[in-house]
Amino acid sequence: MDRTPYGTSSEVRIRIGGPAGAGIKAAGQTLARSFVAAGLHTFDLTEYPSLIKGGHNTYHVRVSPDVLFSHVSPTDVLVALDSATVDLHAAELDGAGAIVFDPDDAPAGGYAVEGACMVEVPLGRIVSDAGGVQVMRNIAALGAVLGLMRFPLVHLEESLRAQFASKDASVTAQNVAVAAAGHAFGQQAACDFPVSLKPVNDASQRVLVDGNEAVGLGALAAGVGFYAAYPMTPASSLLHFMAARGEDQGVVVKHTEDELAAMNMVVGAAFGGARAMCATSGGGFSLMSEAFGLAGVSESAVVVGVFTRPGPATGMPTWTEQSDLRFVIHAAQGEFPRVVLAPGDVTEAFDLTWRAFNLADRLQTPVVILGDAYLSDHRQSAPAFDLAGVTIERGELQVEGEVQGYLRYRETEDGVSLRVLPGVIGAQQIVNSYEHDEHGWGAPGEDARVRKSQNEKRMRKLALARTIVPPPARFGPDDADVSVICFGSTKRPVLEAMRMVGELGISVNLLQTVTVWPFPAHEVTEFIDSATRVVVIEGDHDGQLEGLIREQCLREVHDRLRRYDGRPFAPEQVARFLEEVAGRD
Amino acid sequence: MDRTPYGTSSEVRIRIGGPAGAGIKAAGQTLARSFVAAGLHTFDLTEYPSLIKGGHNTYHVRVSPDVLFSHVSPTDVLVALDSATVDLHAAELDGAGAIVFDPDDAPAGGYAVEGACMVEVPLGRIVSDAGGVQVMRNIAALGAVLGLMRFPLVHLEESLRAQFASKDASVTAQNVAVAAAGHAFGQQAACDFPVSLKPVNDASQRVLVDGNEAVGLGALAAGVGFYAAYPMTPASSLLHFMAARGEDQGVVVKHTEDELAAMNMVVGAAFGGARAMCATSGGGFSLMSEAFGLAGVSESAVVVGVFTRPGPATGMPTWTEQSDLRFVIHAAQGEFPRVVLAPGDVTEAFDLTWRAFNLADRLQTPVVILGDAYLSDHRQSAPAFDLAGVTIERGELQVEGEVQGYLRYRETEDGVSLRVLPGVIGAQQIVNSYEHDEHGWGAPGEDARVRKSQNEKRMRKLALARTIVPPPARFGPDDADVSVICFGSTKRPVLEAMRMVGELGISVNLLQTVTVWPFPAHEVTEFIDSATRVVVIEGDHDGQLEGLIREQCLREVHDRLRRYDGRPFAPEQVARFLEEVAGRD
Amino acid sequence: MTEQTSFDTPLKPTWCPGCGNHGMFKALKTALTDLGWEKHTFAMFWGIGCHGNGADFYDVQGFHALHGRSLPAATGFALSRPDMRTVVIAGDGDGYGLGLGHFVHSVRRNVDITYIAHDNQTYGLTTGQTSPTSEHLAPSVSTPGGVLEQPVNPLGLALVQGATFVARGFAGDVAGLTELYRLALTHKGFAMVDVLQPCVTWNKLNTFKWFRDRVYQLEGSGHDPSDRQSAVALSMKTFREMSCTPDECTIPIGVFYSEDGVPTYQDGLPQLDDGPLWRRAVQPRDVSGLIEVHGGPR
Amino acid sequence: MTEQTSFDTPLKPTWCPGCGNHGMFKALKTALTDLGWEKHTFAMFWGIGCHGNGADFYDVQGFHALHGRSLPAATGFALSRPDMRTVVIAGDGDGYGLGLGHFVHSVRRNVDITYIAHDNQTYGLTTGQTSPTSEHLAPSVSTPGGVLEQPVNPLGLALVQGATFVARGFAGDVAGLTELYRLALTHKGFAMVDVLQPCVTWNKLNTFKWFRDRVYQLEGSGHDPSDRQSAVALSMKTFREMSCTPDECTIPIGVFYSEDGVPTYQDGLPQLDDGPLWRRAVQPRDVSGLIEVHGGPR
Ligand SMILES: Cc1ncc(C[n+]2csc(CCOP(=O)(O)OP(=O)(O)O)c2C)c(N)n1
Ligand SMILES: Cc1ncc(C[n+]2csc(CCOP(=O)(O)OP(=O)(O)O)c2C)c(N)n1
Ligand code: SF4
Ligand code: SF4
Ligand SMILES: [Mg+2]
Ligand SMILES: [Mg+2]
Repeated sequence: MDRTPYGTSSEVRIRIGGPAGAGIKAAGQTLARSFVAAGLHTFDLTEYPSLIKGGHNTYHVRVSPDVLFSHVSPTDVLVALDSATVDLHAAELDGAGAIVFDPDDAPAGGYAVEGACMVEVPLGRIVSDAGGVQVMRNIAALGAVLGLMRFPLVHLEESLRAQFASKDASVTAQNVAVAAAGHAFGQQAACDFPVSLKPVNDASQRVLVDGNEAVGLGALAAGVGFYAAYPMTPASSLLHFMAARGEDQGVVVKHTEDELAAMNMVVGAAFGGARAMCATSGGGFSLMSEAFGLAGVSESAVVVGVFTRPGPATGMPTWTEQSDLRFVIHAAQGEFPRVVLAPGDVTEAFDLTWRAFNLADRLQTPVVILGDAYLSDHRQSAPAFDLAGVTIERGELQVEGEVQGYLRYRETEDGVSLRVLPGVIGAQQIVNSYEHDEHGWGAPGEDARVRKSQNEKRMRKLALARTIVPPPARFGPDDADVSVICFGSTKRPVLEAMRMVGELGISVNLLQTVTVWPFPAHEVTEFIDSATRVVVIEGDHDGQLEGLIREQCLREVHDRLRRYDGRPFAPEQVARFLEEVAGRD
Repeated sequence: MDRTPYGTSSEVRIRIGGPAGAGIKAAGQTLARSFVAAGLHTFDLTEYPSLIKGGHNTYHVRVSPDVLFSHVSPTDVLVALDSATVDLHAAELDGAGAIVFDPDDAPAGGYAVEGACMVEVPLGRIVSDAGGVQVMRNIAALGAVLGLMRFPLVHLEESLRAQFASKDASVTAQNVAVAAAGHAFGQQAACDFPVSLKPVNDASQRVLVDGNEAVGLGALAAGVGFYAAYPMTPASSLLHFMAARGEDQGVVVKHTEDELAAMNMVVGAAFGGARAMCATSGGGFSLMSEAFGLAGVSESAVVVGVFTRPGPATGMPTWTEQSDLRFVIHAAQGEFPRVVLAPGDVTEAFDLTWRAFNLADRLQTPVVILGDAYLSDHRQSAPAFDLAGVTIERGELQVEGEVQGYLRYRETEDGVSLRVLPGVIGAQQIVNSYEHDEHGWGAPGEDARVRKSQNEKRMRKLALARTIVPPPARFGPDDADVSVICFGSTKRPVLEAMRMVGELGISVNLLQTVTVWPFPAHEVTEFIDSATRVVVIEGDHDGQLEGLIREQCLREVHDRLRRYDGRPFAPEQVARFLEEVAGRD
Repeated sequence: MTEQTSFDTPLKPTWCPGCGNHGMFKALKTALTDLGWEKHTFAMFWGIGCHGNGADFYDVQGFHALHGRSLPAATGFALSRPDMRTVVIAGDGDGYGLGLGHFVHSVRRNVDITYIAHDNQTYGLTTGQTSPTSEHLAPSVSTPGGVLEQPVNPLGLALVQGATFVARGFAGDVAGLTELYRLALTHKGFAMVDVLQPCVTWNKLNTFKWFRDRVYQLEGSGHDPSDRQSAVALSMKTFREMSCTPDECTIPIGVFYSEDGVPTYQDGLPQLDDGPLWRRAVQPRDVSGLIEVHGGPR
Repeated sequence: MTEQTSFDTPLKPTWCPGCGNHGMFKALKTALTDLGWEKHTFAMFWGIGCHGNGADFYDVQGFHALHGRSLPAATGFALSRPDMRTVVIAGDGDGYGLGLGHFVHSVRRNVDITYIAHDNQTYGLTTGQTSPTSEHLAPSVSTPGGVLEQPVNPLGLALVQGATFVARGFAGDVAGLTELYRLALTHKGFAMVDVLQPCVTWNKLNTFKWFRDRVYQLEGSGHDPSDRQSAVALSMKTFREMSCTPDECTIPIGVFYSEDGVPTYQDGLPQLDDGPLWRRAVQPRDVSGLIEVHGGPR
């Protein structure tokens, strides 16, 4: 466990642990929702092995009146729904904080934890008294946590009412009763609690979502009409999100027989003019890669979510990594223009997703949203999404009417040809997986000149892409002791670490390559050239981002931090690294 | 058509053209075989569209007493089996040389070609007179070509006898008669033929093979036991080659239902201890990529041939390109060690293939043989393969007996663990697509430390690979006016071009990256640093090799030549480029 | 603007002279013309193979998909374009090898698509390798010792998966084939026509003559196309005995099974009630009701 | 050295309490023990899913393959190790969704493999999405409005493709299942056992009780397991009517079809006559006879 010297003075960190199947994540999310409803910020982290039951699950949440960028390692309140939780996590308390537990779970003689304030709550009995079922023990525990923190119960009550709105009224009543009883028990505890959190009344508008929900909302806002997927952790929850809303929102959501079907269906739906998307993890993307290339050569506007988990092959389904970067940039035989966007948090996940559809339509080529389990799975409070900012730009597209002398792949200056949908009178065309001529016919595409000019036509769209893709994001001062380059969700612990080392007087700035392809070589080169010490922080073994920087910018960096054990960077780990780099002569 | 100032004084270039289905390639290969049997060198190039019939096919062959590196553009004798051949190719003769044609094919009024010597041969009539079928017209034409060249008929006769050995004796007799009649006609022609070729009696031992045959022989020599493939141009002929020999050679050759099955079967066969291989083109490799990663994480010794054709997607099935370089280096989710070998000619195709099996076994990881249609399809005379040099190194492998306390993925210094095959008593193990512990169990693989150390263990094999993979090949003087870097089959036209510009007094040297992964960064950097002007020549649009050089060596090159119209580089084109670069201040 | 009525493009078919594909080409163009299908009312999809080369020859609104993947591409289209019809042209290698999973899943989906297989029992385009429907023990360049597998039984597979229209045609019977196409094109639901298509270049066993000696019309033979079980039996008989002599066995062509009124996949999608799905992307969708917003002015 | 006889590893099964996988685990260990199969005489392959988690629990020589690809991996093994037997454990999502093509092709190959499907009609490991065998119209997180497809009929597919051993088991009948396993393991050729395996966590419809109310043993029911046609009919009846009430229908378990003496794929490979194929790679193969050498001293 990380012991951190970095100040985290105004926040409370709660960990709930228990056996798989005990509803740990749902309980945690209910708690987080209560805090956000009370005007606070939260960031949660759920860890679970790739097993349904029998494994140990935990949910960790930070709560603070300040904006939070990432998870952190320490815990202030440990909620133990089994004794394993105490064994595994008591050390995180580091001699302070509280443990909420059910004496019935504890070993004979009780837990031997030093320093922590032990809060005995008869969770099982509370549930039985309220006539509830044992899975409600976690609700009692939530009440106890709030009581212990001297935090009002009302927001939790509201959260429970919302959560069980569709269930029988008695279920809600039982849950509320159980929470209240837990609250009362917690209030009796006389722990010397370091931080006192209070509801904030004038809080700005905010949402509590995970990355997949943010992507799903972005896709819906963008007018997605067809979504196809084969379940694969950590992308499955996006399928569930879309499936739950498909009928109401007029989206055809197809759980396909495999990932090959998903990607090919999406290309077919794009041919029909629907805004079409699929999402998967790296393994599914491997199976999609041929059809991904099909989208490239056929100039199909499709959006593909690739949410990385550690590989290779089945790898570590429920953990995180950033190791698919080069794969998505080079996937599929041959060469074609593509755009790869890597959101770093839920706000970017929403924005980049709707923008991805515009880019795909304007460029008539596949756009990848490259995420990872750390982005997909964990909820974070964030400013309410800018719904009014969403635009729909479908580029060169004719959906109705008629056309004459139509050439699907007409060679143009910027490489983009007018797309006329099937159904338009006169729109005879062959959208083709073969190389082809301007009409789309395959045989003439074998001519060397036709091949060359169609190949160049497609590639010109990459030049166009450079002018319209989102630029890198910059954080921190212009001049800094250490300059960081990262992509995707690693942005989160880096920002958190920047705050941590900032308190020690170390200045750090950050360039996040929001678009990773086409690579923003110009901006990255400038950033490196104006920096004192540049480090690359990325969640892989091989240094794929660093390789891109070397290739595209011909620049060496000062140092690097990589992680490839399935876990996201802890901000404390990043802070230590930055401190160390800053301290070098 | 290229008009070349470069000297090619001692050779004859013959092109046979006709409709698809007329047996152009077979006829050409018979002719080439005759010349090689006569002690000469040949290099052929077959071009055909992706159609069975109805397209225009041509076969081009160079014949010379000197070693030949590649095809060239000009033609001295054009054999026209239809009038389209004259229309399309007469310009190659550039006002000299001869056209062999059947007057029955010619338009009314005959062909209007200036300068060429028109050799009328009544091919159809010759065939009818001999009682043969019309597809034999090409044999009559071969005879005529030899007659025209005043070249003896005997080697062609022998070739025909060998080719039809399995057929009815009357078929052979007819073919021989037809060839003789053609020869007589050719001899009557009074063309002013520039080069006089004679059989060479003391020629060294040589073979006449294409790249796929060379790969197949290499695999057989290496003791391949299992070969699986789904047909895909240009890899299909390797499947045919293996299938034809499978039963005799004790190789199970499986035409599978798809490429996913092929790759997964190969991994399964490797688990059983067979030397196992599959081959395909880029599209099939897309479908294989998930299982390719499986080979990586499960530490399976497999060999995969990827023979590129122009992409993306279906692309241009019967043409060539080098655009899958980065794809094979980065294919599949996650990170794992792999070796990518890129043979530049048939000799290397043989050598690198058997070596690939040794590397796969010693490293217990997938090894790719990256070729292309230009290597796969065209026959070249080459020194007889060094069969005595073939070795079998199976690395850390126990095939029989028993074992105790076995750990399939034991962590070792160089990352290689003892492989004990199923069937050995006590060899319980799980070869796993999940991350795993030393035994191979998946659940413990989710532990951060286990993941990290297994990941690093696998990656250490890449360091080992660097010490045992074939080094780059160097050609030409140490100091040169222009220094070229290339990989794979582009070596051929570059070597030919070096000879061409050498005659103009321009010195060129070449570094061929035989192993493209792990990239020979050290040697390439040294080469660049000691060169005057470095150029990269590669058959793609994006400059993938140049990108690797930039990434791995942090070096910029002086200039570049790329080709991406489906055709291999013509040596004349390369020579012009080298001349131009050498002439710069 | 009136549409051109010919379904020919300027590109002449490059299929080998005598190939069964020519008859299939003719039959389909005739069926489309007979039915009066205008070119903007349907889309065609092809896999990769000789059959797929047809993409250059039909003047339509079409999509030349990947080898083995025409069905999923067509399904994506069909499920987003309720205003159009969808026709898929597949090969036996393409559709029953690589694409077999998609085929079976499409059947059980009863997606409203017409599926035509050019079943030449060989890989035509890639020079005559064994195909999934090659005869048991037939030799080829990829299986010189003969295919060890039983051939795929596409009709049987479809039938046991609840297919609603299953037919077999013969490229040598253009009139009968045209009629089968008409039925398939107008069937609501997944309609498959497996067409025996002699490949004159590579398949020297299953020639026009070979088929002519064996085929008979199901119509009038007493077969009841509403009887799924006997259709299955028929499919199994022929699939196991194709290499038999004309005396030993015959090959039925015509409609094996046809059932009306089974809901299609599209019928289960109210999302399609108001037309093509590109209509969803005219204005940004208002998602404010889909996300809970906390705090701020209410 | 004598082999350890227990098939348990130190890792305790993590399947949910009450899951049908426990009974299947027990039945297979018992069958292996009863048959006296030593651990070095067979290899086991798993797909990815809850079923596949068993790879950690059986102490064997095994291979935990990709999702949906256990059959091809196992086939590669089986075709290069004639000295060993091969057992494949698949899931319904794994084997009949993603892997459906491999399944059908393996059947027609009659490759000598025992194939056991943990058919829980759901994606257990990935939290309960629809599977290819989910009931028509059953809702799930991936199909909240209900599955629009007909379920896959794995037994029917196998039967029309010429399968030589087709059985259905029930995880709640461990004794019967053990017997089916014994038969399948000793069958020469592709032997499939589709096992109804209640998933107590996600599948709230097809529970132990639900099955107990419906299953009946084929043995003694008058079914003739050498009659392929009636086996097909049986498979179709049950596959289309599974959601019916116990009065309306029953679900047969036991051997649907069994046929001995059909050559296996391996039987067609003389390459395997002299044992495992690693023997080919002991010495370099002499290929001098395979390549024509011109010129030089003869
Ligand atoms: C993924 C992939 N694998 C292989 C190929 C090569 N290929 C093209 S067509 C074909 C087989 C053609 O056979 P079939 O589908 O029966 O069509 P036919 O030519 O007989 O009409 C193959 C193997 C390909 N294009 N893509
Ligand atoms: C290519 C690929 N796609 C998706 C997944 C994710 N995945 C793992 S198991 C599974 C489904 C499991 O269902 P089933 O095969 O029925 O097994 P069960 O868990 O029910 O035993 C999925 C979709 C994967 N591992 N690989
Ligand atoms: S190869 Fe066969 S299928 Fe292809 S066009 Fe020729 S005859 Fe027809
Ligand atoms: S989720 Fe279902 S199938 Fe998986 S272990 Fe639990 S009960 Fe069994
Ligand atoms: Mg075919
Ligand atoms: Mg399942």
